[in-house]
Order: sequence, then C-alpha cells, then structure tokens
Amino acid sequence: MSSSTSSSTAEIPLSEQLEWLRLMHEIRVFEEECHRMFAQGIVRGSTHLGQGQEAVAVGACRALRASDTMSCTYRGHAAVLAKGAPLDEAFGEILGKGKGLCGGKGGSMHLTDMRVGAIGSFAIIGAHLPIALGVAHAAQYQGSDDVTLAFFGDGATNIGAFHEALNMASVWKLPAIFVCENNLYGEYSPIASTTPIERLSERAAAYAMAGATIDGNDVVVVHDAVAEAAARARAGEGPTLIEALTYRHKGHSRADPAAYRPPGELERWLQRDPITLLEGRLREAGVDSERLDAVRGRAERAVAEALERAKGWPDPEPETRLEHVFA
Amino acid sequence: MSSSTSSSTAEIPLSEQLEWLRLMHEIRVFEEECHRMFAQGIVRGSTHLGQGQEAVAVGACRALRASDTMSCTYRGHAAVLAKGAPLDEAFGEILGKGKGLCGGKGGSMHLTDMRVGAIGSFAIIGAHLPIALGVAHAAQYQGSDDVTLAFFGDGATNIGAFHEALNMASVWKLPAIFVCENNLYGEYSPIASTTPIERLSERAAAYAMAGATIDGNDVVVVHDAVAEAAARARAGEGPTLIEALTYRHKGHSRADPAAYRPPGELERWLQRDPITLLEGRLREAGVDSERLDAVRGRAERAVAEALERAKGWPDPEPETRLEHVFA
Amino acid sequence: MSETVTYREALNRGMADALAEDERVFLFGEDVGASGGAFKITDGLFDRFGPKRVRDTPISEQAIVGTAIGSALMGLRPLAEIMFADFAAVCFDQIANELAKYRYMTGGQVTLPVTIRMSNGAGGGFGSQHSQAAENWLLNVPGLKLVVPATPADAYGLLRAAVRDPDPVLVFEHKHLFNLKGELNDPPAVGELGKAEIVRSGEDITLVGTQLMRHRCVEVAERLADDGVEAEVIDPRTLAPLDLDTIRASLDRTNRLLVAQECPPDGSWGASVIARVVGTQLEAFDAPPALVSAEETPVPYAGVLEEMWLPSVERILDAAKRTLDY
Amino acid sequence: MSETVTYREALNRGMADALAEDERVFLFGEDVGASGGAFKITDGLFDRFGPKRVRDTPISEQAIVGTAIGSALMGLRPLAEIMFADFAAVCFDQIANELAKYRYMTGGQVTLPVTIRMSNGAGGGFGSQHSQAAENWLLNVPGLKLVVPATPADAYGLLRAAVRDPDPVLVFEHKHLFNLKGELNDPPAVGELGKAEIVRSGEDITLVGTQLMRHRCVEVAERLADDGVEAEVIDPRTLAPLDLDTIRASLDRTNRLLVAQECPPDGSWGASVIARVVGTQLEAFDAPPALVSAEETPVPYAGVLEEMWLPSVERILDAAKRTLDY
Ligand SMILES: Cc1ncc(C[n+]2csc(CCOP(=O)(O)OP(=O)(O)O)c2C)c(N)n1
Ligand SMILES: Cc1ncc(C[n+]2csc(CCOP(=O)(O)OP(=O)(O)O)c2C)c(N)n1
Ligand SMILES: [Mg+2]
Ligand SMILES: [Mg+2]
Repeated sequence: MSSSTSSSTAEIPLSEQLEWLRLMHEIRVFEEECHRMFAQGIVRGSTHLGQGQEAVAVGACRALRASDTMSCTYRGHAAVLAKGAPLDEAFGEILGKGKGLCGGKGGSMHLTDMRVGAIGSFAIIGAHLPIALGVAHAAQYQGSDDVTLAFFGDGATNIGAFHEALNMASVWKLPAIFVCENNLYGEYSPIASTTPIERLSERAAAYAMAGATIDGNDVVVVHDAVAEAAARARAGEGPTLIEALTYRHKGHSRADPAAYRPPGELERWLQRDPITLLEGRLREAGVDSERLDAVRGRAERAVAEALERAKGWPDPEPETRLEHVFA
Repeated sequence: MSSSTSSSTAEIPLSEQLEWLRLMHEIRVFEEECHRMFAQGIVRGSTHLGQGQEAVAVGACRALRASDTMSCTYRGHAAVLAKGAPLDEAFGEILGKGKGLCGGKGGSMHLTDMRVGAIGSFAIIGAHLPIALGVAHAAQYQGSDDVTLAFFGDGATNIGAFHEALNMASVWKLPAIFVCENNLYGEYSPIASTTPIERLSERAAAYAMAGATIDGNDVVVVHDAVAEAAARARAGEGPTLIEALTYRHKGHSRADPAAYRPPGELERWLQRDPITLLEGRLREAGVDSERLDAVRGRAERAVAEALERAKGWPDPEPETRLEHVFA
Repeated sequence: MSETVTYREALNRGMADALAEDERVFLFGEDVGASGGAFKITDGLFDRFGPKRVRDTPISEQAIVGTAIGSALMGLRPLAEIMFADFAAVCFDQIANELAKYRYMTGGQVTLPVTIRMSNGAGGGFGSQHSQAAENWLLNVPGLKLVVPATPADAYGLLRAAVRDPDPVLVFEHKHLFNLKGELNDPPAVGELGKAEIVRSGEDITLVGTQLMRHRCVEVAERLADDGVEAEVIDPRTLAPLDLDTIRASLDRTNRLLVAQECPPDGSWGASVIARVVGTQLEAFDAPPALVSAEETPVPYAGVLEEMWLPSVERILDAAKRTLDY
Repeated sequence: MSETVTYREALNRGMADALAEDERVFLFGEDVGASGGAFKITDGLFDRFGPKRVRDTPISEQAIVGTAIGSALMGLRPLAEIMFADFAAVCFDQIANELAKYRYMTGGQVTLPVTIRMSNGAGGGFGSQHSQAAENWLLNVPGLKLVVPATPADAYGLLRAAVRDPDPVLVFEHKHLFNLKGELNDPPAVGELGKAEIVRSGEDITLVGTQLMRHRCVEVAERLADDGVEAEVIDPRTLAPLDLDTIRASLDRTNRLLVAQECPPDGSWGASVIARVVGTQLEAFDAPPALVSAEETPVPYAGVLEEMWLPSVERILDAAKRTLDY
C-alpha cells in the first residue's frame, strides 16, 4: 500500500527548479537568522526550526495552486514562506512587531497569511487536522476544486485528532492532503519509542485512504507526489496520506542540543541535504556553479533585507492587544 | 491479518456451556425487565440494552480469570453481569437504590463492581480505552499476569481516544484485549456512513497489533478468541483487537424504534440469536429440551427474585449524595 | 400573531429558518440527519434540505468542531451539534484553544461565524457525564459567546442570532426544557446576543437565573408575592456577552441580589456575576449577595439525589427569604 | 539546615523523593525520561530510577491521563506530566469527566491517588496556546484538587503532598518561576493541601495571589509599606481545597480585599473567592473587593503586549491604592 514515488525531474522546467532552489535557500537562511536571534535573546519564547526539511515544504506548496490552502505546525516557517508569505512580515511576526503577519499576536508558532492561503500554524499537536477537514469541506460544499494540505510530524500521528481527521476525511471524500514530515523524532523521542510501526503511511489503510512513503529530501519527488494527490483530490477521489522521510538538522527547539541522536546520524543526513541534492540535480542538468551561487546570493540578500526592514518596524500599538477577540 | 476463529466446542465441558447458557438467559431476561421498567417509567434517564449481543459478553468474560478486569460501555449490563456482578445489585443501581452497585450514584450507564473486576461502564464514547491502558500497565508494573479486557462499539473506533489507546498499548506491549462489538450501527447510523472500512479489525495493523474478526453470536467462538488473546497478553506478547460481529435486537436506547433498519435485517439476525445458537449446539451434543428448559427456568427465577429484592430496597440516604467526592 | 410551540419545536424552526435564509449555513453532527437527532430536534430537516445541507458525522467530536472552524474560515456558516454539552470535554481543545483564539492569534485575519449547539443540564436521570452545565467550563476562555435560552422564543431567537453572528457562539439547549411550551411570534423574532430579559418586575429583591433556574426563580417570585414581596426576575440569556447593566440597574432598585444556578459555586457564572457587581456597587447591597448553587459533587443518578443536587424552589426560596430578612 | 534551590530543582527533588519513598509511584509523560523533560525538570530521574519507574509516552495526552487513572485503580500512584497546562484541553474529558468523577460515580468503590503535573502560566512569550492559567478551566469540576505553588519550598512540599494524597491532584507549575530561588529545608518539609500561607502580615489591606501574582503582591506590599501602609499578603497555594478561613480572618482584620490573578475575570478562582467571602462577610468590607485580572483576551505573543496582558505590579498597586482610598 505504501509506495515510493520516483523522481521525474525531466518534466519540471529548469526555471521552476531554480525557483525552488531560491526558495529553499531563502527558507534556510531565514531559519538561520531565527536561530541567531533566539540565541541573542532578541526573540523570546520558543522556536522550532526546520533546516533540512525545506524540500517537503517547497515541493508540496509548489505543487499547489494559489487558491489552494495549507496549514502546518509550530515548525512551520518553511511551509508558510513556501506558500508565499512575505519574508519581512514573517520575521516581523517572530520579532513581535505590529506589522508582523499576525500583528505580533501570534508569534513563531502561529504564522498565518490568509492572503496566500497559509491558513495557520498550529502549536497544539494535531489540532489543525480536524480544521483541515472543514477547509476541504468548504471546497466540496462550494463546488470548487481547491484542495487543502496539512503538514504534521511523525509524533503527531499518535494523537487522537489525527485519527478523527483522517477517518472523516475519507468517509466524506474530502479534497485534503495529509503530509507527515517524518523526521524520525518527536521532540527528543525516536519514533520507535512511541509508535509501533515504522512506515507511517501504512496508517492510511485504516482509513481506506491512498498512502505513500516518499523521499522528503528530494523536492521533485515531493512535488510529484503532492501533485498526484492533489489531482486525485480535485477529481473528487478523496484524501491522501503522504509520509515524507526527512530530518531536522537542529534540535527540536532552541533549548535542545539534540544529544539523543546516535553518532553519525546527522552526518549521514547532511549528505542528503535537500539543497545539496537539488543543486546536484541542477548541475547534472547543465546549470553551472555561477548561476547556482547567484540564486543563493539573491536569496541571502532578500532575507537580509527583509530582516532589516522587519527589525525597523515598531512594536504593536498597545490598544491592538484588545482587538480581534470578536469581529 | 484479520481471521475468523472457528468454533472448538469440543474442548469446552458441557457443564461449562450450560453455565454460559444460564448466564445468557439471565442477561436476556435482565434486559427485558429493564426494557419493561423504562417503558413503565419506573426508571428515568436513558438505557441501552444488549439483547442479541449476549454471546460477546459471556464468551469474553468467561475466558477471563476472576483476577482479570473488564471495562465496558453504557450498553454494559451484559458485560458486568457476565463478569460476575450480582443481579440484584445491578437492578438496584438501575433503579437508583442505595444498595445498588454504585449506591445509586452511577446508574444504568455506569455499572461497576470492583469486587468482580468489573472496573467500570463508560458513558463517553471511547473514554475507557485509555483507562484500560493504565489497568494493563499496573499488571505489567506489578509483575502480575492478569489481563484487562475492554468492550466498545463499532462507532467508538472513530474517536480519538481509541487511537491513542491502541497505539500506546502496542508500544508498551500491555496485557490488554480490545473487543469491538460491531453491531452494525452507532446509534442510528449504519457503520458505512461513518467508517470507510468494513472490517474494523483491519485497524489493528495501524498499531502492529494482532487483530481478528469473529462471529460474535457464537459464544464458543468468542470464548476461544479471547482465551487466545489472553494467553498472548499473559505471555507478554501485547494487546489484541477483536472485532465481534453481532447485532442488537432493540433500538439504540429506549427512545429508538430503530426504523432505520432495512427490512428483513432484524429477522435474519434473530435466526442467529446467540441463545438459540448455543441451544442448538447443546442439543446436538445430546442435551435434551427438558434440561435446556430447566436452565432457562432457573435463570428466569433468579432474575425475578433479584428484581423483587432490588425493588424492595430503599432509596439512597440523602447524605450519601455528598460522599465519595474525595477519599 | 403567535403560536404555542415547544422549546424543541422552536429550535427546529430556528434551524430550518437559518438553513432557508442562507445557503452558507449547513447543519451537521452525530445522527442529526435522516434520524432527526438523539432528541429529535433536527427532525425533518434532512428531508427538507437534503444531504449536503444536513450531514451526519462519525463519532468524532474533535472532527466536528474542526470542520466547523475550517468551514467558517472559508466563508461558510457552520451549525454544528455536539449531542451532550458534557462532550465538549472530548473536543475542548478545538473549542477553547482553536475556535476561541483563532481570530485573535492571527491578528484578525479571519472571522469565525461558527454556531455549536449542545444539550445541557441536569434533572433527567442521565448521570454524572450527561447532565452538566458545561458553559461554566468555558467562562474563562475569551473569544466565545455563550447562549443559554430558557424559553421557546429565546431558543428560536438566540439560535437565529447565533447563526447570523460573525463570531463563535455556543448554544446550550437545556434538556429539561425540550418539552416546555411557550409563545412564538409569526414570523418569530430573531434575538439579540447580550440582552438580559426582565422576566418579572419587582422592587424587593433581584433573582437571576438561566434555563431551568430561571423558571424556578419565577416560581420563587410567585411564592414571595403571596407574602407581599415583589421579586424582580432577570434571565441573562447569554453569559458572554453578559448584560450586566440590566442586573446592576435592578440591584440599584432592589438592593438585594440572589443568583440561582445548576452548577457548583466555584468557577461558575453566578460567582462571576457577583464578583463583578460587588466590585463596583458594594453600597447597593442591603444584604450579602446570595449564590444558590448545586451541590459540590458530580451529578448523582438516583432521582432523589439528583433532585437534592439541583437548587430546588424551596432552597432558592429559603435563600431569598434569608436575604430579604437580613 | 536549609539550602537555596530553584523551583525547578525543588520539583526535581520532590519527584526523586516521592519515587524513592514508594515503589508504587512511577513518573511518565512525553520526554520525561532520558532527555529530562522539555523544561529539564525530570533531569536525572531516569538514570536514577530506570525505565520502569520513569517512562516516556507517545504524544497522546488522553492516553497519559487514562494510564494514570487505570494504574491508580489497581493500586499504583501515578505521577503524570502534561507538558503544558494548555494541553489539558486535549485530555479534558479524561480529567473532568473520568478522573474527577470516577470515585463518585462508583459510589466510592475506588480511590484515585493520581498526580498530574503541568507547566502553567504566561510571561514567557509562548503565545496564546502555551501560556494559560488552566486551573481556571477546572474550578467548576468537583473531585479534583488544584495545587498552584509559588516557591521552591511549596513546589517541593505540595508535590510530595499531592503524591501522598489519596485523591486526584493537579499540580500547576509556573513556567515563569522555574528559575526562582528559595530556601528548602534539609530534609525538606512535605506540605499540606488546603493551607494558605500568610506571606506577609499587615493590618491595612489583604492581597491574595498565587504563583507569579503572589510575588507581585509581595512587591506591591513593599511599595505600600514605603507609604506606611501595611498589606497582608496571602497565597492560597491550593485552590481546591481552598483555605477560605485564612482569607476570611485576614479580611476581618484589614476590611479590604484585593485578589490578583493572571487570567480573565469570568470563571476565575479570584471571582470565586470574592463571591464566597462577600456572601458571608459583607459588613467586613470597607471598600469593594478588587479583582485585578488579566485582559479579557487570549495571551498575546509580543513582549510588550504580553506584559500589558498580565497584571503588573503597577496595576495591582493602583488597584490597592484605590481600595485603600475608597
Ligand atoms: C497536544 C500536544 N502535546 C504535546 C506538545 C509538545 N510538543 C511540541 S512539538 C512535540 C513533538 C512533535 O513531534 P513531531 O510530530 O514528530 O513533529 P516535529 O517536532 O518533529 O516536527 C511535542 C510533544 C504539543 N505541542 N501539543
Ligand atoms: C464522546 C461521545 N460522543 C457521542 C456520544 C453519544 N452516543 C452514545 S452511544 C453512541 C453510539 C455508539 O455506537 P457504537 O460505538 O457502535 O456502540 P453501540 O451503541 O452500537 O453499542 C453515541 C454517538 C457519547 N456517549 N460520547
Ligand atoms: Mg518529528
Ligand atoms: Mg454499534
């Protein structure tokens, strides 16, 4: 039932792949800036970074249309940027600025940009999966062929909301795509200590749902798997569960040195860094180093400029704290 | 993965089977008395009867030891009686008497008798499944080889608690047996309208758990399947999910005429009435009608006497309502 | 023109009119469809509006509330049913952490015109887990509107107002009132959230109660009237927003306040009302405010015990007399 | 003899001593094992007590609370961790409907010596869903004991008392206090549930606060002392059972009451305290009781907003002065 989709890079135009590369660089640098700011104490609270997982966010979001929607977790910077949220407003939110995506009221764990269909980042494990049902239901109800995609972690597959959401999505044949980013750990716990099966896509069978396990570090593989699931969903054939195998290079959150990892594991995964993989693929396709460096440079500049802008924004106005409880 | 255990009546002594028959009669008559009392308005609230499902309760509970434990649902009279709760105290509880199992504070949906290992009847769908984990964990922790068994309905397999409980039971390799009484309906909804798969035991695979679908109207089949699961659990091999196919003869609760059933369905199932089935089997084994009638008569008398006693008991003392919030 | 209907019929009519008024409204929950619901409140709606507008769900309350949230995000007006208010516990995160906070956490990017109906309250012998006044669990959660109708007219009017409201509204329907009869105008009036009703005017004491307790307060007022005491009875009708002004104004006239509620005292709406009023109107009180609550236990099953658990007319009357004699 | 330790260390020591004292005690939750917990409160316990006594779970809060209940039924003394108190929402049914009511519904057939620890409160920039004072959700649910320690000594003492207690106890550990230092006796004292502490004596006004607000009340008292006003500061330490006697006695002396809390006013413990006290001691009040609460919004993320959301020393001081000047 679970299958590994193989990569079909040939069909994706080079310009598009370069665009993905740029986006992955942006996200990577964005996350590194966040890391730095947290370390410097410029940003309070907690943060959960996704270096190493960029291919899942970018491949999946770029398989969606602008009118499709996406929800994700507290480790959601990448997904929200990949769906099209502006870098500066994302930084602004994390910095708690009034011009941040959510006016500074959400924070790192709740980046949301309805303008681009990034309907929310969720800090309670699994909480958005029932909500994704509703978003998908609205499309079905309104006769649109939009789909909604929800990202979540491997650890999230053990919480009740996951089960209720996948079951009902299947019974109602909703246009939803459930993308599990299996990065091998839930916080500090290796998946085997919390989950009795290894291939999480096998859980799809319990819901008579299509399921697949894919290489989450290959952006083209991710793109194609999501495109396929989206086509099925648009055709009224119901939801899909995709397990994308990937790895987070950093600890769970800023407090975590990730000492629980077996030696060598990180190194092995670094060799499969999704950016390196895509660059390799592009090189094979004839893109030279200069052009690749230019893409990276452009991304770095964009992030730096956005951060600069965001840092210059003022704090939220005090009275805004009382707004938006009710309409 | 799901298999149908075939009946091995040969190995069960006749006396034991006659005992099961007696118990099934008792339960059947008990439920009919409840039905009558609710119709007469002697008992308030709601009640959920299990006529037609007696083989699951009796077969399963009689495969357990006295020190094993059992939890069940609001449709739990049969299970609690099968585990050994006295008829009069069960009636007393339903009648809201001070000498009822729970002093009149629980009621029909919460029959509990810790003396016999009937650790609770639960009115919130799926709520006891996480609790069963704990009971099983205690056995594991204490080094006992007791097992715990939890009954629940087909509809309950769609609630979050089910998922969390089965997952963790498997990861922790707990001595638990999950018995799903698939009676084809959750309230008034046929299972296909709420659940995308037909064979609920298939959900076991999502938890790397042993699973089986069995004939829930054949008490011997049920007994053997549970005995097998119990042996596995006692041996430290972890939990099992058993789906017992059965049917409730009456509506969901006293308010329900069950008009949603397709014509002929009830009649077909009545031909597979678990009591009739067991009687047929015993006849084949040479037990004559006189003996079978005697068993039934004994059960009827026991129920009538118990009800008589229970009706005579006084209401709870007013001050008891303030007791038992804390120890 | 008006007609006598039951609270149940009023709710049914309210849903029918809401569905008829706005294509974006859809009704869903466990067994709300062809079977007409556990309490037969949605009877006939499936036949009239069809399977798209009236839809059954699995037994998955988190999925139900999540579906309401997601659908509202995308412009629908979900009308969800949670069969018993006690089951708010199994979807509490969706209600208290998601639904209530979504608009705020996104800085106002979304509105959530969600209505969730639930059957509430004790008195029917349903036991500890099917009898609670669950609105009290949610008082401390900003972002929710809490509606507690006591009459057929309010059941209709406030349900309609809830569905039209741009914010999350929880409607608690009291099980013990389903068969209560009352007048409904033709066409029936759509209510307003946040407006208390002065059920009965009086100058001697203010009695505040919702749902079952509102009716008991009226009985108490009639008993007091036999002794020449005129009680004012106020039904807040919605606990959030709460119409404190009406209560305050009444207290200024009567100088005595009693709140009757079918839940334990701590963390209750009654305690909240008293704390607010006494915080600004201490001098208005000629006697200590009386809070008549249910026992500090779960709801017991046996009829005799459940009756004692609920504030009875006698118990409220005694408290009123003590307050008057103070 | 005594030693200076942090609140975090006190909790850690409390768990270690509880585990050492009684074989029936076991500690479990998400990442409480080898990794030492999200806040490093369980650090070292896995190494010392091993995988049977200290066990990691999946991300399944319903399963965690259920495991606590079931294990307690069979004679163990579960010590469960829910990482953030806000997550009580995803297992609310297990807490409010099962754990709290089990003993009652079975007519006393079972006791449930369950302890559940959760990190509580705002002030750390964790956002709306990781910052709540979730004890307020549970005030209206009889059957639970609610513990809210503010100092290392209480963190230790009340945690030990919770584990020894035969009933369900929820221990709310305030995130903002983890690094707070204080004295711990050697051997440290086991506390008592239901006993308030008079943190500071005074005759002019009674300030009541828990956790972070207790410390702010002390600051306020010191500021008032500069003006020659002597405030009495009371920390209830447990909200259920609640030591009203200590508050009542203080009020009888000071005749002025202020409660500071880091949650909205409705459905709060502070409102409950005020409603109870005013119901029997109206004449004791020389000024209206002041309830200083957080804003009636979810907890905002941005530092400047979150600071305004929480009652500040200034805000409490102003309210105290208004109460004194009344
Ligand atoms: C209901 C709930 N329980 C616990 C947590 C605390 N928590 C935050 S992230 C996390 C681990 C999640 O692991 P996984 O789903 O694999 O996602 P990842 O962080 O690896 O992306 C946990 C337990 C939470 N946020 N919500
Ligand atoms: C959480 C929760 N949701 C809904 C209900 C209302 N309810 C009671 S029984 C029932 C149907 C259950 O069906 P199933 O699990 O198949 O068991 P059966 O009644 O057929 O034995 C429902 C929806 C409940 N008790 N708890
Ligand atoms: Mg993970
Ligand atoms: Mg069923």
